[in-house]
Formats: sequence, structure tokens, C-alpha cells
Amino acid sequence: MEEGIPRPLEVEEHSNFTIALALQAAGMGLPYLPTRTALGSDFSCGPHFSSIACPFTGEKLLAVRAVAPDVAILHVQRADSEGNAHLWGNLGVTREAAYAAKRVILTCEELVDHEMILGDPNRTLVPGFLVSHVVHARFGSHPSPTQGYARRDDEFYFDYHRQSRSLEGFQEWLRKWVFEAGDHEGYLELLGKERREKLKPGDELFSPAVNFSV
Amino acid sequence: MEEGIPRPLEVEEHSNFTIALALQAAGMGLPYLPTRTALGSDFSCGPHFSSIACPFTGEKLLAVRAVAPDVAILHVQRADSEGNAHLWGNLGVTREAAYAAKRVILTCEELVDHEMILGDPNRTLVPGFLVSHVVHARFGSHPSPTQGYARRDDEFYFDYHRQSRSLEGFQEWLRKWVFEAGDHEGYLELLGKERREKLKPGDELFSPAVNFSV
Amino acid sequence: MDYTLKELMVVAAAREIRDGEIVFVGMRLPLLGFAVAKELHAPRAVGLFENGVVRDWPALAPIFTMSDPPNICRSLSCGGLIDVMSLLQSGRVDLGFIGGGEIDRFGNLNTHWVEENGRRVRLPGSGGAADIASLAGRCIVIMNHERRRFPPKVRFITSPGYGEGRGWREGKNLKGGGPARAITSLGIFSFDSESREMILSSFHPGVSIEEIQRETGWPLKVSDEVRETRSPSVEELAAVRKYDPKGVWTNN
Amino acid sequence: MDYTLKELMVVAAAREIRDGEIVFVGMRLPLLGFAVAKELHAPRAVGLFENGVVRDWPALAPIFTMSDPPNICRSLSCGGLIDVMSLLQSGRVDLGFIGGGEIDRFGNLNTHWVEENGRRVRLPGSGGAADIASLAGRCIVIMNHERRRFPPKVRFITSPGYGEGRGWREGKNLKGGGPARAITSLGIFSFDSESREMILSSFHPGVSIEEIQRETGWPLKVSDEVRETRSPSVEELAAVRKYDPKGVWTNN
Repeated sequence: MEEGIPRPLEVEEHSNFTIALALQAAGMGLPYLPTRTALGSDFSCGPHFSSIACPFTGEKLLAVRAVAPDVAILHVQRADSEGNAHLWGNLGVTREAAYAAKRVILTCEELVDHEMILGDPNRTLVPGFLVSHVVHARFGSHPSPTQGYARRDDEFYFDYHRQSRSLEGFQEWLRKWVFEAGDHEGYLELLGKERREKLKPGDELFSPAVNFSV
Repeated sequence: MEEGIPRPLEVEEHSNFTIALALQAAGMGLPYLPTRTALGSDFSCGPHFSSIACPFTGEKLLAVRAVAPDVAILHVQRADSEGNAHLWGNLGVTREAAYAAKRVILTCEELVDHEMILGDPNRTLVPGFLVSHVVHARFGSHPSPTQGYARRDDEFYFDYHRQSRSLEGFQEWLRKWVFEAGDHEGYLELLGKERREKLKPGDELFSPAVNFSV
Repeated sequence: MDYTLKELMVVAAAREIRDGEIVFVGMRLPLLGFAVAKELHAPRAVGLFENGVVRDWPALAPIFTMSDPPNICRSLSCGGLIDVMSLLQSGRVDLGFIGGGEIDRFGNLNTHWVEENGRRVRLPGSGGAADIASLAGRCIVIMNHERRRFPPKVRFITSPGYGEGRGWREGKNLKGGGPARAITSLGIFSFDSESREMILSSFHPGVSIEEIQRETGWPLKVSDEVRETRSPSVEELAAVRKYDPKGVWTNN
Repeated sequence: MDYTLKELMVVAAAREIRDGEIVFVGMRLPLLGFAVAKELHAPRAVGLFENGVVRDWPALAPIFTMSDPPNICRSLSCGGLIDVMSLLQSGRVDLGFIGGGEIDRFGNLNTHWVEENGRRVRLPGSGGAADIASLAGRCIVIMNHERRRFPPKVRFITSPGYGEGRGWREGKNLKGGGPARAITSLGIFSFDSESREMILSSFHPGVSIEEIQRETGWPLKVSDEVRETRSPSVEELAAVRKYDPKGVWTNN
């Protein structure tokens, strides 16, 4: 990437917190959000940051410019065909990204009935009207994990890190896992049945049910 | 209240969104948050608002000063003795209040084992270290509802609205329901067994369980 | 009349909702209007409530507040207040319903205080109304039509309409479109696209334009195409009564 | 030695955690250090992870990233990144662990880029490190001690230490306390409360002060009370090996 292969990319430097705030700002319909982080960090000199004063206390803060991605691709455990989805386990900036993006593509482990989503509205990621596409893709987060559905494929990461050290290795990796795999079915086939079995998590650990009675 | 009985109160005018932002600001450790709401509303002239310009776009925004309550009293369905709690159903600004307040008192329908909270970490309201006290109080939200545990007591609200129209009526209401009730047990007794039974919700409507297996 | 005035108002509110729209729903009449629209011409409309609830079908049972358990249960999504307000602030809400203690000729609403017999009477304040009025794509106002509630200029702007007229909202950088319609107990009003002043577009059956003028605190503008408000159809009335069988909200 | 250097470093990290503290935990050595502290002297410490996880006991199984399912399952709370960063920003996190590509005499860390053989090499950037360095009550830095990683002044401040010395953090309005300790592969350092400069407080067994000076790019300040780093106790070593039985993180 540093050498601009195949073409240069523009990079905005962020910390984990500032990129989360940039997404949150966009999702809230704001042009920026203030923060106390990164006030002494050299990357906060970029044009997507601005030093500001609190209008009440006068103290120095950092403004983080909103980032509205053109598209967010998010993987969930359950979605209905309208994009209403249940996500559990790791959240990170998933909700912020879903609210911020101009289009949201959901991939899901299970395509479920609308009725199942209504059974636990507190677990809905975002209302379906923010979602533009739903894709049913078992192991759709591979090689990353999905709580309850897939373990992390540590070996796959090790291989990738090894191969992507050289341009040739990376291209070879791309050829095999992207171009020749063709689609998600091809990718899963390439992964092989044995490996997929090994990725399946262990004993079920179900959450305690909650009662929504009225 | 307008007449300063028994003593004058200072009132900060807010809209639902601006008070939520004021709490969110405090909970995030910020002195203010910006918004696009209330830019044309007369209450936004108060000293807890300030007209600001976006440092990136120059557009006019409203800054809302943080509000950190001295104490937040929040009712949940389940809490363990350390203040780790599951809340479901209506959320409103509960999380924002819990993060913003200097002290948090939880009242709960059920005091549960720590292990039950760990069974669904996505449903935890706030980590227990933010909570200063936990009170086991069945029907603790009365006359407001608690999803799965108590219906709204519409009659109680009607009575209150009727009685609180005059100072004498309000004092009579206070005498009965606060001073003479004494504590929560006394209050529940005053409410009566029959009424408590009527407040219990109907058929159980359990959420679909989710699998946290690893 | 085989329907009540409030049934007529509910139906008028329902007709404002187009299919597929994202609607910030209030309580009482707009809530019923949303249910009627869903039942009839807008099955894909989605309702937002400021407590964080998003519903694609009406509540399970009659409710007094948006946080009553039947409005939470089997909702599409139940997040926080800031979640739905973020949708509003980011321009993703097509319309919202609000009411008020006073409204003026530019559709500004006051729900903070009024004077009665020389005494200042406190009203409930904004709630979510100022947010909806500031930020929704368009606003529908529901009002009781009485002269004391229709001054030429409200004493306090809680929920902004068009302020002092053309260009005022833009000057304030208000992103929402402002009031599109006022549905009152006497008629239905739109707002002039140039002057931004309220214009009578229809009078309810049995109400005269003169009566409406008498109950309005400024010289009323009347549309060239003014007509009688269309009565509820059999289907519309059936839908209203399905969701308010006891007439809790719609009995006169 | 009946323990590895990394085991010593893990134990040194664990000793920094006091009972009941709220700790922003990193991966690898600090994660193990947190587990060891919980097991021994700090059973009531709580660990925060920047993906939103809050744990009051170590992960169910060895993990490579904080988002691996064993770190989520049976956590105390699993919210979003902004939830835990809000706790950090509001001053409710007692300490955090960070690492870096380069560190200078005032404890500033660079994880953005270094020059190697005249070529600029990109490093991973901040991640959550700048946030922890800015906002945590105190910071513990974990570093490999090599001269090329210990320049007098880092080329780029990713995670601020004390900047240019006394008063710099206050001038930037940084609310966190800054680095309290640096645990390196050669010794343990504190920071002078006046000048804010790094001071050698202990050298690891088998390492000389001269060797540490050779691997440090500025004239090293040495504490009057400098001594050898205390070796891990039997209990400490047992705890490390309980959580890293295969030595994935602690084999040399």
C-alpha cells in the first residue's frame, strides 16, 4: 500500500476512538463530534481534525469530522429478508457504521422469519429501512469469528500474514481465495468440509431468555 | 411548582433530544455536544445552550451543555448484588443517565446470581462498578410499567392527576402514598394484593435464546 | 354524522402518511392515524417513537404512553432515545406529528406557557415536539381550533414552524421541512410555498369558513380551491374503530 | 533462570494492577498480566477492552484478538467501542497498557512509521493506544528494549507521554495522567515527577545498567534506589503458566 500498488490510496489517520466518533457523528446527522482524546498526538494535525474551544468552559478540545462511508458491509447472526437483524457478541463500531453509511449490506449466518426478530427488539442492530441488501452467507465473517457460529481461523490469518509479505505472495493469495473461489460457495468449498467443521464452536451456551409479556 | 411551594426550583428548559444529549455528553466525559435541533426554539436561548459554528463546514449548530446528575435512580428487571444488571424493553435515556450520573442507584424486580448476568453480556445496562447501590424492589417502577413484570397502573395515574390539581389534594396524596406508606413494603401493602395481581402481565412472551458458544 | 369529529381528524392524519414512509408518531390521534394508514393505504410505513421504539405494526393493545409494554413488545427495534433522534437529525424521517397549546399564522407552536386571566400558566414544554418540528422532513400539526389558541404570533416558540415567514428556517439552519399541514377541529390548512403563511384548504362538514375565521386570531387566508373535508370512508372508519373500539380517543 | 524474560515482564505488568482498579487491557503480555493480577493480589480488578468488552475474569480460552469468542462469552458487559471509550474519556479508567515501535525519554510513543535503511516503514498506527495514552489515569508501557527503538525524541507522537517534559500535557489539556511505568525487556522505568523524564528504577536479573545505557539513545537517568527487578515468585509463575500453559506468549 505504501508504494501505491495497484494504485495510491488516500489515508486518513485515526485512533480507534476518533474513527468511532467520526462514524457516530455521521450516524447522528452531525458534521463533527468533540473529544478529549488525541490532543497531543501528531496525527490530530490532519484536516479531518480541528482544535476547538468548549463554548461553555473554554477548554481545549478536538473536533473530529464526520465520516459517512459509501457502504458498510456487516455480518450478523440472524436477519430477516427486510434487513432487520439480531447481532450479539462483539459489537465494536457495528451500530455506528450502520447508522453512518449511505448503504448497508448485511451478511447473515441465518435468514430467519420476521417474527423471530420481533421476539427480541432490544437486540435489533438497526431498523431494516437502513439496510439495502441482505446476503445469506454461512461463515460470512471468515476468517474472523462470529459468536455462536464460527471460531476464529487463526491458521488462515497466519497464512495470510506469511503470504502477504511479498507482492507475489499476496497476488498468489488473491488468485486462490478471491479470483478462483469466484463466489462465497466456491470459497467455502475451497476451505473444505473438514476445516469448516473445525470452525464450528463447541457446546451451546444459550443466553437466559427474557420475558416481554405485556 | 410555579409558585415556589414548598421552595423555588431552578428549571433548565430542554427538549427530549437536548436533555438526552446533555446526559450523553456527561457520560462521555465531554463538556458539551453539538446538535441541529432546537435552533429556532426560544428555549435554546438559555445559558445551557450556545450557538456555535461547525469548525469544518461553518454551519450554525447548537451546543448543549453537559448535565451530570448527582444521582440516577434506575429500575431494571435483573441485577446482581454488584450492580451488574439486565434491562430490556423500554430504554429511553436509561443508559445515558447511568453513564452521566455521579451515583447510580438500581432498583430491581429480581436479585439474581452474577452467573445469570454473565449469560448475556450484550444485555448488561452498565458495568457494576458504576453502580453505588442495588435495591430489591418488586413493582419498583409502579405506577409505570416494567416489561415482563408489571403493567402500567393507569388508574393510579388518573387518581394522581385528579388529586394533584390542588395543593391540598397533592398533600393528601403525599401523606397517604409517601409518608404513611413508610417504605416500599408499606407501599405495596397499601396498594393491596388484588391490585398487585392485576398489575402482573399476561402470558409469557420469551425472547428467542441466542448462543454465545465459543 | 355517523362519525365523530375526532374520527374525522384521525382519518385526516392517516391520509397524510404515504406508503413506505418513516413516521415519527405521537400519542393519541396520530397514533391511531398511523394504525389506520398501515391498515389501508400505507402498509409499509414504519413508526418511530421518541423513547427508542420502531414499529412496523400497531401496538398489541390500547396504550396511554409510548412506553407501555404493548408498544414495546414485538416492535421491530427497541433502542434508546438517541437512536431514533439520530435518525431524525440525519434526515431519515419523512414526517412527524406534533400538537401545541398555541399556533400562529406561520405554524409556530407554543407549549411552554400561556396567559389566562392575566396569570401565566405553565404548559408541559417541548417533549420531543421541538425536535420533530426542527428536523422531520415535514410536520403535521394537530390542534383544537379556538381563538385563544390561534394568536397572530405565539408568545414563545417551542416548536418552530416558519418563524417570521419565508427564509426564516433557512437562516436558522433548520434541516427539517417545517409544517406541511395543520389538522384542526374545524378544518385542514396547508402553508403557502412562498409566504409560508397558513392557508385554509378544507373546512370540516358542518363548519363554515366564517366560523373558522372567528376562531382564528388573524385575517385568514383561504385557498382558491377550498372545499369541504372529505368524510371518512367506510373502510377508514372501520379501521379507526378497530384500533379504538371503545372510543377512548375518538369519542367527542 | 527458571523463568523466561517474558514471564518476568508479565509478572511486572501484573504488579502494577491494584485491587479494585479499572484496567484498559491490551493483548498479549498485559492480557496475561491482568489474569495473573486477578488470580493473586487484585481479585476485584475489572478489565476493559476497546471493542466494548468488560470482564471481571479472564477469557475462557487463550485468544489472539480481544474479539475472539472466548473473550466475549461470560463477560460482564459487551457493549460498543464508544461505551468503553466513554468510560476512559470520563476519567473512570485507572490504568491502561500500551506498547509502541519507538519510545523517547519523555515516554512518547510512535507506532506510525520508522525509518529503516533510509526507507520509511509504515507501522500499524494508533489503534486504541493514543486514546489510552491521552485519557487513562496512568499508563504502563511495555517495550522491547533496543537502541533503535529508544531515540531521544520520537519522529512522530502517536501516543503522548510527557511531550517535551513538565507542563506539556496540561498545556494540551490531556486529562490522563501519562506514563507511570515502562516495562522493557531490560528493566523497569518510572518517570520523574518534576522533569517527567524516564528513570531506570530496576534492571532485570542478568542485565547491567551499562547494557541498558548502550540500548538507550540518550544519557540515561538512574534512580538512587535502583535495584534488580524482583524475580517472579512461585505463585506468580504458577499463575502465568496457568493462563499460558503452552508458552504461546511467554516463551522467549
